[in-house]
Amino acid sequence: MTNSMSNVKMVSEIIENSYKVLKKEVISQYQVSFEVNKDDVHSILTLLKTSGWIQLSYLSAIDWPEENEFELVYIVFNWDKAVHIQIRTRLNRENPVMNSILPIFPGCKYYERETHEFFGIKFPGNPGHEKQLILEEWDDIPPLRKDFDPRAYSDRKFVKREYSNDFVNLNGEKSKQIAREERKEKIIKVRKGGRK
Amino acid sequence: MLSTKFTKLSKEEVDRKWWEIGDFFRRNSLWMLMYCTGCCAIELPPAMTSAYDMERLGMGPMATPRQADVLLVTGYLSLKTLRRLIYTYEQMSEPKYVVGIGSCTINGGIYHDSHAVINQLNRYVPVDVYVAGCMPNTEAVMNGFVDLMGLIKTKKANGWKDYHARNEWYMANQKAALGEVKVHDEFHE
Amino acid sequence: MKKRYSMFTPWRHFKYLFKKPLTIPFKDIFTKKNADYLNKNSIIKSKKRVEESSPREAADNLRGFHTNDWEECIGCGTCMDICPTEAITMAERLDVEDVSGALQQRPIIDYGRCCFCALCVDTCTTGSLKMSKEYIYTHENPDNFLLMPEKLWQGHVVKEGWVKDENSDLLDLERVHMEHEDPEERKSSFVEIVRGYSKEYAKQEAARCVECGVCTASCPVQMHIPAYIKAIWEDDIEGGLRQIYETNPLPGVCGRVCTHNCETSCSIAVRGEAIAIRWLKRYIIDSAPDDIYKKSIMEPISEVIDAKVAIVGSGPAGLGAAYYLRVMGYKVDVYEEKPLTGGVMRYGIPAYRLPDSAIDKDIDFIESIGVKMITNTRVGRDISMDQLEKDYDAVFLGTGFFKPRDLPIPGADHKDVIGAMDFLPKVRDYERGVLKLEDIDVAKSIVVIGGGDVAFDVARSATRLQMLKYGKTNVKLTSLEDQDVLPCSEDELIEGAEEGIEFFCGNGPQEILLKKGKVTGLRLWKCLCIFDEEGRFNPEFDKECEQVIEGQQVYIAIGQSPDYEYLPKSLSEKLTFERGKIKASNLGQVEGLPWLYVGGDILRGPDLISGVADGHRSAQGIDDYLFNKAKKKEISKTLKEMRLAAKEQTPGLTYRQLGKK
Amino acid sequence: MKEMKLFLGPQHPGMHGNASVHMYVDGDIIKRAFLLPGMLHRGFEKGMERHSWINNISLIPRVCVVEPDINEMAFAMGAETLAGITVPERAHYIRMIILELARLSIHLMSYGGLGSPTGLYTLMYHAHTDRNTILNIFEKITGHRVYHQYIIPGGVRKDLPIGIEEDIHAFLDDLENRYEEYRDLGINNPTVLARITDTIPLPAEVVWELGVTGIGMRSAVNKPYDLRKVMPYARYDKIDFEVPVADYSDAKSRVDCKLQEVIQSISIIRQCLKLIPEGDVRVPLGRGQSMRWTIPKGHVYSVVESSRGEFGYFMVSNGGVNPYRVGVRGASYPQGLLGIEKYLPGTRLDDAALWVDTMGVCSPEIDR
Repeated sequence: MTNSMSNVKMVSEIIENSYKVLKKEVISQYQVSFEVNKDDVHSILTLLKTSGWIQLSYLSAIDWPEENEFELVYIVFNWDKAVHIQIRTRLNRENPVMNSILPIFPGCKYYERETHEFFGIKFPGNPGHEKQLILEEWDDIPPLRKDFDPRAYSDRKFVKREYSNDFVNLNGEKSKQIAREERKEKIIKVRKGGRK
Repeated sequence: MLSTKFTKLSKEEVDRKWWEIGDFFRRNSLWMLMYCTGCCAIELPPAMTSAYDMERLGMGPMATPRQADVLLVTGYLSLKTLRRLIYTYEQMSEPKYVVGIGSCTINGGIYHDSHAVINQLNRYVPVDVYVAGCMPNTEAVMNGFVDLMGLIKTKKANGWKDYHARNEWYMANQKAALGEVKVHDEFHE
Repeated sequence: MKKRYSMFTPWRHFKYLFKKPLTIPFKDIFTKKNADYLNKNSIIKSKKRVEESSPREAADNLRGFHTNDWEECIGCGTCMDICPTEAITMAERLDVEDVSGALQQRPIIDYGRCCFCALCVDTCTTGSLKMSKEYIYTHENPDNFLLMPEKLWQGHVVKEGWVKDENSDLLDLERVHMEHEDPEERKSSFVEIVRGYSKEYAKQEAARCVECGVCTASCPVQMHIPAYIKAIWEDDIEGGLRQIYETNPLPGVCGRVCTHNCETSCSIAVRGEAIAIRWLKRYIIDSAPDDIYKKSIMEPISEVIDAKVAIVGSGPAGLGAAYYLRVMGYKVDVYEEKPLTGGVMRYGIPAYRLPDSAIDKDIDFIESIGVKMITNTRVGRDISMDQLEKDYDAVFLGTGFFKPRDLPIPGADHKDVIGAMDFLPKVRDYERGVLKLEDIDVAKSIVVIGGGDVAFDVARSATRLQMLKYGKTNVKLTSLEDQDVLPCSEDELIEGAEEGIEFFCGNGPQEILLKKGKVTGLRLWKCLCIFDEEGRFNPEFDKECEQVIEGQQVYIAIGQSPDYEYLPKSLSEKLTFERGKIKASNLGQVEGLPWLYVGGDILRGPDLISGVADGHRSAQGIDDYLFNKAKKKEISKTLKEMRLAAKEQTPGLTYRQLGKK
Repeated sequence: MKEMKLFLGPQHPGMHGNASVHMYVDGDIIKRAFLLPGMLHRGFEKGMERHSWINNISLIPRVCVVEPDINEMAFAMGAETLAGITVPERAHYIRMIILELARLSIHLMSYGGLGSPTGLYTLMYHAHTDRNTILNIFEKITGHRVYHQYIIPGGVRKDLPIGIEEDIHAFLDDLENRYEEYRDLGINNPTVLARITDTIPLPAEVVWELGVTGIGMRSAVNKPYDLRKVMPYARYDKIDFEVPVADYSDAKSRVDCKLQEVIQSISIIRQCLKLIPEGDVRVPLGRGQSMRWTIPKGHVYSVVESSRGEFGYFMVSNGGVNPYRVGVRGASYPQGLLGIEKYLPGTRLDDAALWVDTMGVCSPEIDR
């Protein structure tokens, strides 16, 4: 495995020669990532599969709401050359659709289904991917999107316990803790110019 | 005179006696349901097998809810499990007891702000004993079992009666969390 | 040879029938209570079972239930912050003694949340929170899982389980290195010694803060220290600056020469080095460009409440009062005797600690919001007190202690016996180029009497002057206190020693030796104790233990005294003096003279930042007094909010001022 | 013939963990089968985004209950790669000891678990009792029996306690002595053999299609495809060990590989205890208190070899205090979901539990 760095180089050459790579990162001697155009993903993955990266290790997405994009990640692995390759691409967040890679990696079936469930990305070409897998009777936006707040959801649906034991001892005086908290809140406002 | 007094009291008194006898046998031969609802279940195999050997307490695992006495809720309950747990609980024959193991059953534990995990178990099914810990060691679980036996003896393990008495409250809570308690799991195939 | 297996092979396992069982006996599993139950309810009854029963003792670093030593706990709440499950909350306990460096709150733990990760233990600032070896707790009532950890677990002494060690500690106990000028180099100039943090270092240092807020209460002006440190960490200089100016109008000065009580009470300092709060504050000011001040802090104070306030003395107290009065909308005039504003900052502290640029930055801003500075005007000489009373609606006195205190020993009236407050202004003037080196009379060997910061200022300034003049130094410092209890700050002692000052601490000066009209030395007696039984200053000396130190000049820095000559007699008759200080209310209002406010050294002392606090308090007092009297009261919403904020931020008294620990 | 729907789990003695296999059977032959995951879904990936890097160390072990250490290891390795932390040498060895002990424990557990579908409880009793000893060793080292929270970015939280080597050696000796006995009880036992030979085979050519890794793959493709060998992490490159393989993957050969791995793990732990150097066990995470620990921007996928195959953490940092996204590739994801759907049909109903057991389907890591 001493030539693992040259494996990374080899992969880079394979991909960079034929496709436009938006961003390349060599993460470690066993891992390299490429950010590519959405349209190239399928042919890159096909190319990689024919070059020995036959195992789809992981498929998922990242939500970047500020850029209004989803980032799809495909991670493939070659057991003989020992390099994990991340292929990443960006999708529009408004209408996220990505053709399924089912014909290339049949193992993606459930990954894509889960990604649809948690991010709402559609994968045409993967039959039944729109069915729920992990969640049951989900009634909110896909939970791994950044704008979903699990705490608010939890507060709404599951009641927190209110203990009746009281350990507070004010000794007949006015609470200092509350005063401190109030002061803290005010000063945090000041920082953002909130008083103006 | 004596006999009339005896017959006069008999209805409740005899009932009570029978329950006491029943409780004696029940608490010395508790069958726990093998349902690993959460991660604390991993401390049950040592309790069941040679290391801690809970058969010394007269306890043993039971495969079907209809013959089991004790339902162990081992840790967190996701909504999906809660649906099935309620099914299971309602299938169990009475009297039935619930032991809540781990922090999660008390106040949500580490998953208190998760979108998928309930916080307080006793809003959905009545719980008789809680065991603290995340996860509790096997010893703590065993002690919890003996606590339960003690509670049965002192007639404090009345969760199942409470489930009847306040059934509507429990139902309402279940509904609030789950929407619908009925399991439809064909959806995913 | 292939072994033959049959379905009876497993029967070999019957051999385990005759081996020692691995099963753990009941007595190692059950608690006494449960063993008792089993004993009473099973067919086999044995007394031994109950007596011997105790659950298996857990491993040495088991993460069991928490214990918390209340003696050590300071209620900082770091455990609450780190808890991944929000299981820990702080319960207020006002029955705990209120001391500096601690908050009156203690953690309570929800065992319906706790995940036994021990992060709280590893991050505990004091090490009071520990985990025990107890791991069994069952109850039928879920309400009973909220517990307050104390030294005992459920009323029993228990063994320690997981405690933090140097590997698991999650705090950073070491201060980020600060660049100092080299002692040899700095000796020969008045260049500022502490170079200040770079952005990267400041962020690293700021990252050490745990946001407990223990420091806030011990700061005389109660600055929002955690807040502005967090702003530094998040690289938000502008936000940090705003937060600082809420409570302190002299941050550039305080960032350099404050007595930093905050660092003394810092919760990290319990086990490690305190956060460099003072230097971080300085970092904000140093790195804030001028336009940020204008853009973000300066509120438009165009309107003026129809009332005028005169401030006498432009020291920390005066400027503090001036700033907050101005923010509240008053017209403020500051009278200063000397040509430059700043008082003790400008004339009492040498430039290697506090350069003029820093003072200018702070005072310029105060001036820019509309405070009028009238320099070269001594009240009582150029303008009378009566005139002030007539012209203004209220007067604030912040004239400080500027007269050197005399030392009543033989020879003290010699011209080569010099008071600190006579010497230090000259040094500052030299630095500014007003005086030349030749104008200052510094001898080749010098003795400084005193152990406070001022004594060190004198000694170290003299060192520099000697170095410039003669190329070598000879400065001796003597004080009543022993070296380890000197009232000066620790840095001074270390840096002074680095610069070659010789110490003769623990001795009382008895006589200044003269020969042919020239000072030759100082006779010292060993000091046995400084205060008498009643706590009054009354030193005792050991005459047997005498020594003489040589020196051509003696500088006396044993404290300063006030100068009340400017007060007309009619006024001073109405004032009550107590050990040189004027008696006044908490907000500085003089009894019987509602228009007169005092602050700073002449009210409380003892340091610069307390002066600022006095100024702020007096500003509120003056506002309380004047606002209702003022004719024009319709003010805009902005000003209303600013007034409210300035009043809300009025600091309370510190622990020391309240006489607490 | 009419199809009948049967459930294996969630409440079933033969099911490990809280998951359900839906089977449509014709007689006792499975026609269609699906796994119903999600019963253990806790929203981990969301939860991790909401906690700081340091707080995450108390969440991650809970992703997989039976083998928490691989989670900690993968997470720590990922964070270290992103932050550029070099772990002290001693910590590497301690980590390997922990990981291998965990591997032993889960192999024992799953070998014992063979008892329930095949009806041989003695095996289960023995295996679980031995596993209990490992848990006690864990308690001594890490402070907790199951959720260790011990391997953290930068090293491990505490040094090994004094005298733990003897405990480990004593346990390993005992296990080694009884190894043959274990084999006799299970895999050499004609009753068990009859149950597991040739049941639910996994053809070599479909391994890639599924994406199965670990013993399932190695026993099919006959190559030492083990991440510890292929891309050695920690200090596995300094350890001499073999990867058991087979060329025909049925229940028996998978169990056989598992048992051989037990021997290898014992040898790895022994070597680690021999090679372990003195020194620090943890480097600080950088300046500042740990709640303000930030990691530079980046994407990393860090993998470790779990007992069930490649266990990966995909971690994204945006330079903040919290991870921006953490994705978990559960090792049993392929065999649990697609594997059950594709390779249970055609087998007998009673073999379904064997797939779950021998392939290692761990529901918590599928659901997260």
